[in-house]
Amino acid sequence: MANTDMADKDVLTDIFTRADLIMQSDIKFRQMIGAGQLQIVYYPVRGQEVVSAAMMAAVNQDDYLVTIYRGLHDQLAKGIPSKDLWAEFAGKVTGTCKGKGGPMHITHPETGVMVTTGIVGSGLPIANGLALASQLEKDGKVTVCCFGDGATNIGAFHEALNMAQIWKLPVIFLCQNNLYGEHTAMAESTSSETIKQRGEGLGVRSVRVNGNDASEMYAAAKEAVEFARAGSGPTLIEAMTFRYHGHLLGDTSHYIPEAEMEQAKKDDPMPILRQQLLDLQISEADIAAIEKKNADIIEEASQFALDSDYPPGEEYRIDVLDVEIAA
Amino acid sequence: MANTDMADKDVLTDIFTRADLIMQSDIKFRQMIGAGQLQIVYYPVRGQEVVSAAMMAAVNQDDYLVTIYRGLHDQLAKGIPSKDLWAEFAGKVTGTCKGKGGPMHITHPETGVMVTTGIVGSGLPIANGLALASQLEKDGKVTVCCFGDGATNIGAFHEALNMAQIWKLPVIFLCQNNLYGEHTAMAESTSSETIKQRGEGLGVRSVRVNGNDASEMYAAAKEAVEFARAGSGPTLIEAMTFRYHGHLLGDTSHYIPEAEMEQAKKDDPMPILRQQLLDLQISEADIAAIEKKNADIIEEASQFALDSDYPPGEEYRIDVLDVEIAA
Amino acid sequence: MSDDNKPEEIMFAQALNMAMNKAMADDPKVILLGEDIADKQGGGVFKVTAGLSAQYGTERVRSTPISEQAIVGAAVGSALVGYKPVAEIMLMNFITVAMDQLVNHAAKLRFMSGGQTSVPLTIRTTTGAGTGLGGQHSDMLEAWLAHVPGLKVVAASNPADAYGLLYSSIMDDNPVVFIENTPGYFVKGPAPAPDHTVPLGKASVPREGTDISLITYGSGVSRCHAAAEKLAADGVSAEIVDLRTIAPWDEETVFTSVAKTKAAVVVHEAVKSFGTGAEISSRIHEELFSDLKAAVGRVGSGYAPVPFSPTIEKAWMFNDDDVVREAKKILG
Amino acid sequence: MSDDNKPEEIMFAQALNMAMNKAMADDPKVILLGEDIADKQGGGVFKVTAGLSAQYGTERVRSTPISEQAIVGAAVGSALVGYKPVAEIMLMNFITVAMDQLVNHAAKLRFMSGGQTSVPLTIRTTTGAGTGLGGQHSDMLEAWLAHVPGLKVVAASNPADAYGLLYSSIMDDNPVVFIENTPGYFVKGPAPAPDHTVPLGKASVPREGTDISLITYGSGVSRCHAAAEKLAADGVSAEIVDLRTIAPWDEETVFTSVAKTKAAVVVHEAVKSFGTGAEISSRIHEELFSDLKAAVGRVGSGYAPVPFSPTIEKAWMFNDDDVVREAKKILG
Ligand SMILES: Cc1ncc(C[n+]2csc(CCOP(=O)(O)OP(=O)(O)O)c2C)c(N)n1
Ligand SMILES: Cc1ncc(C[n+]2csc(CCOP(=O)(O)OP(=O)(O)O)c2C)c(N)n1
Ligand SMILES: [Mg+2]
Ligand SMILES: [Mg+2]
Repeated sequence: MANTDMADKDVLTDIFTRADLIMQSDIKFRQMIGAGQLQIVYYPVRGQEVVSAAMMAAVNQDDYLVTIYRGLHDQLAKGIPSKDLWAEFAGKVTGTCKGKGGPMHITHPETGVMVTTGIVGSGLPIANGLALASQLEKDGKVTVCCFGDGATNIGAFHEALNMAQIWKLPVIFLCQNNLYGEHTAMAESTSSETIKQRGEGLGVRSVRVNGNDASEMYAAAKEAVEFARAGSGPTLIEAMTFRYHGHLLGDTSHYIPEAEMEQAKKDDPMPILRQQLLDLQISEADIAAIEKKNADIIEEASQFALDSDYPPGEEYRIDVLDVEIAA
Repeated sequence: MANTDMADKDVLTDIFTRADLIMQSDIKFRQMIGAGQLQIVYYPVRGQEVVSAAMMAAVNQDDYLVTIYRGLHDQLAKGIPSKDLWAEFAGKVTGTCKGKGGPMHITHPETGVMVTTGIVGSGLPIANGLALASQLEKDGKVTVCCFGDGATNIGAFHEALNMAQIWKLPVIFLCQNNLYGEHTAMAESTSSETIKQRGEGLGVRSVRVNGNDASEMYAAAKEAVEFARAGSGPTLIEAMTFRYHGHLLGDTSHYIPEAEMEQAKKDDPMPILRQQLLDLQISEADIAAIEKKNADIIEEASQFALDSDYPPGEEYRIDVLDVEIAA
Repeated sequence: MSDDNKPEEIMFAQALNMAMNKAMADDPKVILLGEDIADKQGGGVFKVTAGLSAQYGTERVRSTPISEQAIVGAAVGSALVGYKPVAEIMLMNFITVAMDQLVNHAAKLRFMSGGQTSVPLTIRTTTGAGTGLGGQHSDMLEAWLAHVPGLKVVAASNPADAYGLLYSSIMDDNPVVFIENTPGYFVKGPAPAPDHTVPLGKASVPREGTDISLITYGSGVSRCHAAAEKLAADGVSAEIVDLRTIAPWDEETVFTSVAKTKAAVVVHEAVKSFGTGAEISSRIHEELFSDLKAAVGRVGSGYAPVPFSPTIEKAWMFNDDDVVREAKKILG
Repeated sequence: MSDDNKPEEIMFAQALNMAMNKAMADDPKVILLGEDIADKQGGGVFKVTAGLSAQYGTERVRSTPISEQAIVGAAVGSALVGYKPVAEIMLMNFITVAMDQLVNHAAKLRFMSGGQTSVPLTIRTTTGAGTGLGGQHSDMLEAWLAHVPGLKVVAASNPADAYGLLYSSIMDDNPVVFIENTPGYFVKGPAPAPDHTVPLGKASVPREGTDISLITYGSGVSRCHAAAEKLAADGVSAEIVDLRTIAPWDEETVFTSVAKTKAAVVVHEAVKSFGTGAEISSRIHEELFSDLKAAVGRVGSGYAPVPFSPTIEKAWMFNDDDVVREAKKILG
């Protein structure tokens, strides 16, 4: 993995602020679901906060994002207001998508979140299309496309990397390698040692980083963004990370060897990043203030989600086509 | 490319015999179509004879083959009797598939030809299934799967190589790289320098050879077959070759630079192989006898195809399911 | 059945597991392929294949990569040479990435080879709205498959049928897509005897009636039972025909029922327009036009992707009241 | 039209080319994607896009790798942010590898985003039997697409309509699949005026009649004209309704025609069972049951993959005599 210098204070603080919002949101979602306050299928993101916080800190709000069902961290890091996002997760009419999409299908163009998909691998070809538009438009935007290690076994991954490379599209393929696809270990489903190797096989600029290290992840992200904006083409970033709470809430992670889980928990990126801030002479009080502010945001957002109404049933006839469907 | 010793006399004679049958058949097909004796869409194979002749000389008749619309060379090299094959190309009831499949869909289980497909890339996942059966059956068979360079841009290629590798299936992916997919040059559609590189990116044993050199191609084939039979898994062979008569008959090859075509014609594998036989002290008379025998086979086969009947129309209700469909 | 008087009950998921178990015991050529289906990976995300890899080994029960084309392709290839693969496509929406293997190959190779080869595979897949999974995990796509010559399409409405039909699907010499209902996995019903069989292509009549025929399958059957109860309360006697095999379907049983009741509603969860109900309705009109009291009715879900929010999902989705309303409309 | 009295005639392929040319001239957001579509690669295998890359550049007219998922994905993504991509899927059977992009994404993103985004792409694809391409290059799969809420499906029956409909499809704010007919590319018809438009969702009545309505689209229209001539010779006056847009289709025009003729046959090249004809037939019964002289008839192709050999292909395929036979059966 790359040997990177520590990112500067402001950048790390920015990354921490995003990552902490993600971590606290994840905890709160699991609490509320556990308590029966929300009835949704939830894909926990605890453990992957730093990957997306650092990635999104390296792009602008109007850059595009395509992500997946396990997308809460990416969506928050990209800047979707918590209230809108929580309401959508809860299926409320005040949500980003009026309750029609739900957690697996978040869209929020104001913050560049263009697609969230539940079909493994299918976001990559769409990300190319967004990047193609930017290339034609010469608007200087990049598209970030998030997906997992398991997704690199599906055909769409291959087709998309090839097309992005021959057309030199400004797209960043961010593989968040948490070593498992559902209950299957990467080694049991994946023929190559690394995902990076697959990108190289396709002639795509490819890097492998410790995604749980904020500085290393941020440096890789920054470099990929500059490469893309310069018109040099796509980058595949294989960001090594881990998920601590299973594929979806309720999954006991029975398929993860105990020693592996233990080690992964020792490597938890959140306390490490927090300590890095302290080491950079950011005061405990300043950090606590960030955490408090995030907690308040989440408190307000979750309450908003609970208080909001469900959409009226007839809403299903709207937004199917550009005209309302007759009853 | 590999530096291989010349294959021995018998092997080269075998390869030449198959390759010459292919070359003469291709010429005859183009003649008869040009003369209006046959009305079919035809994908010429002139130029790619040696690749498949050498490959099929390295396997047994009961090994499996999956090939594509441009498959005449593979099918003949694998041993389908010319009469059956010609009759199927002509859509006659005496053909391998009773006229139901046609040239793009040749099946002939007696010679191991299990699938011919017209959908680019789709043969690879099926080849895995045949190889999986052999692995379970422990029957020692290998499956050869032929496809083009263009096919390596489609998702099925990627999925199949990954699965074959993790399961160590006895399958040989033979990419006949003729540098063009329809009218598109490989360099304009393919992100990697070589196809071999893609196999390596997927952790698959991969080699790149001059497919037009009988000895080099045969050595690579033999090695891949032994590797597969030993249970060591798949091999991707990138066999460099060329097609002289366009994607399909009528294509003028306008998209191929003249110099490239000229050089390719100078490298025509057939006169080179013939000269190699002479160099090995095989007499002109012996070679001529092979050629004459092949010509006779083709004469008989093409006449048989012309003389045979079309199937009765009602035949469409048979072989859809295992029972006849009611009228 | 157990010894006491109350018949033993089992869940759908269990019935499917038993059918695969029996097929694997009966025929060594039966193999299973799919994502996370082996026990190390949990025996399937809905545990339908639990215990089978322990019993038959991971050579025959294979967890696969996330590669639906490769999964179906492996099934097609092994089926061509005598295996009877059962491939699980975790959710029906994911067949969209494997349609080429299914439609251009599994369904056609027998025909295109002139009958030299056959493709006796089974695709098991689950779907259905009501689970809050939203637009990409709930679609009913059986109409696509029914339109493909060479494919059989099957859906069971109770555990005993599921057992019999899945076993028959696996043993059938044609490619079969067996559609399961996600919210129905934990629904119970009488346990089948181990030798219980249900042939493909034969509908059942789980409720007899004289005034109107409700023709349905899969998740529609419970809705039709509920509707029939409500209709009975209003003095209408409804007969239910459970197709069980959607393609090719049992015209004889349907026509016999409608010839008797002279009225029919076709009911399914899939989007109504261009759904399978259209074909069944058309065929009834074509055969029994002058006997009918009124045009055959249809009930299906609305013209929209499956909505996430429970209020919209409910408004969009077919239900028993829709069946009652349609039946009453027809009976005037 | 040219100056002399005989209207100028153009081929289908030309009309399509003109429509794309006009769309590209009118709107810089129109881009083309597809295998071999640029002039360097020959302007498309059927030359439908010939000259367009020369005129508009290879940035806007892009030859792609053989990667249908990536092609449709690129169209989806660019459409989400204001482009109007026209993606060519060379032959309709190849949409089987891109169904996920089309069905789970193009058709659903407007809805799932709550209307925040839209996907104004057009997929052009060609198909049709009679070219001797066999089982994997000739399927008519419009029934699948019509069953998907959010997708529009269009097929033209003459060059002028093709021009107007393709232009409307490109400019439409919804995803549209525009189905072309391979053997029909070189069929001629009157040239449209440059400003000729044909709205989506409106059927036409190219032949009026009083005894029976023949409802069809695409390659069915010429068959119905031939059948109508034969029927006229026998004293039967047939009206032809050309749907032009298959989904959502023009119920009003169809119902008006059938309310007048009181008899109908729905005709299409696709396999009859579970085809689009079933939906149209059902809807006619539902709306006009008591007016009908007899059940609505249907004509389609046989239950089999498209056969290679010309004798079997002919026996399998729908034709004008099937239409005549079905019409006469209905009229008794
Ligand atoms: C085409 C397709 N196949 C299967 C699934 C079911 N599925 C959902 S998530 C998942 C695992 C994906 O693993 P990975 O890509 O590593 O992402 P992670 O969940 O670990 O973030 C699977 C198999 C799906 N959604 N889409
Ligand atoms: C999925 C799919 N897309 C497109 C086509 C149309 N097509 C047929 S052959 C071909 C070119 C294939 O090139 P290559 O793989 O290099 O094989 P070659 O023809 O050169 O032998 C294309 C694009 C197809 N048959 N299937
Ligand atoms: Mg993962
Ligand atoms: Mg090629």
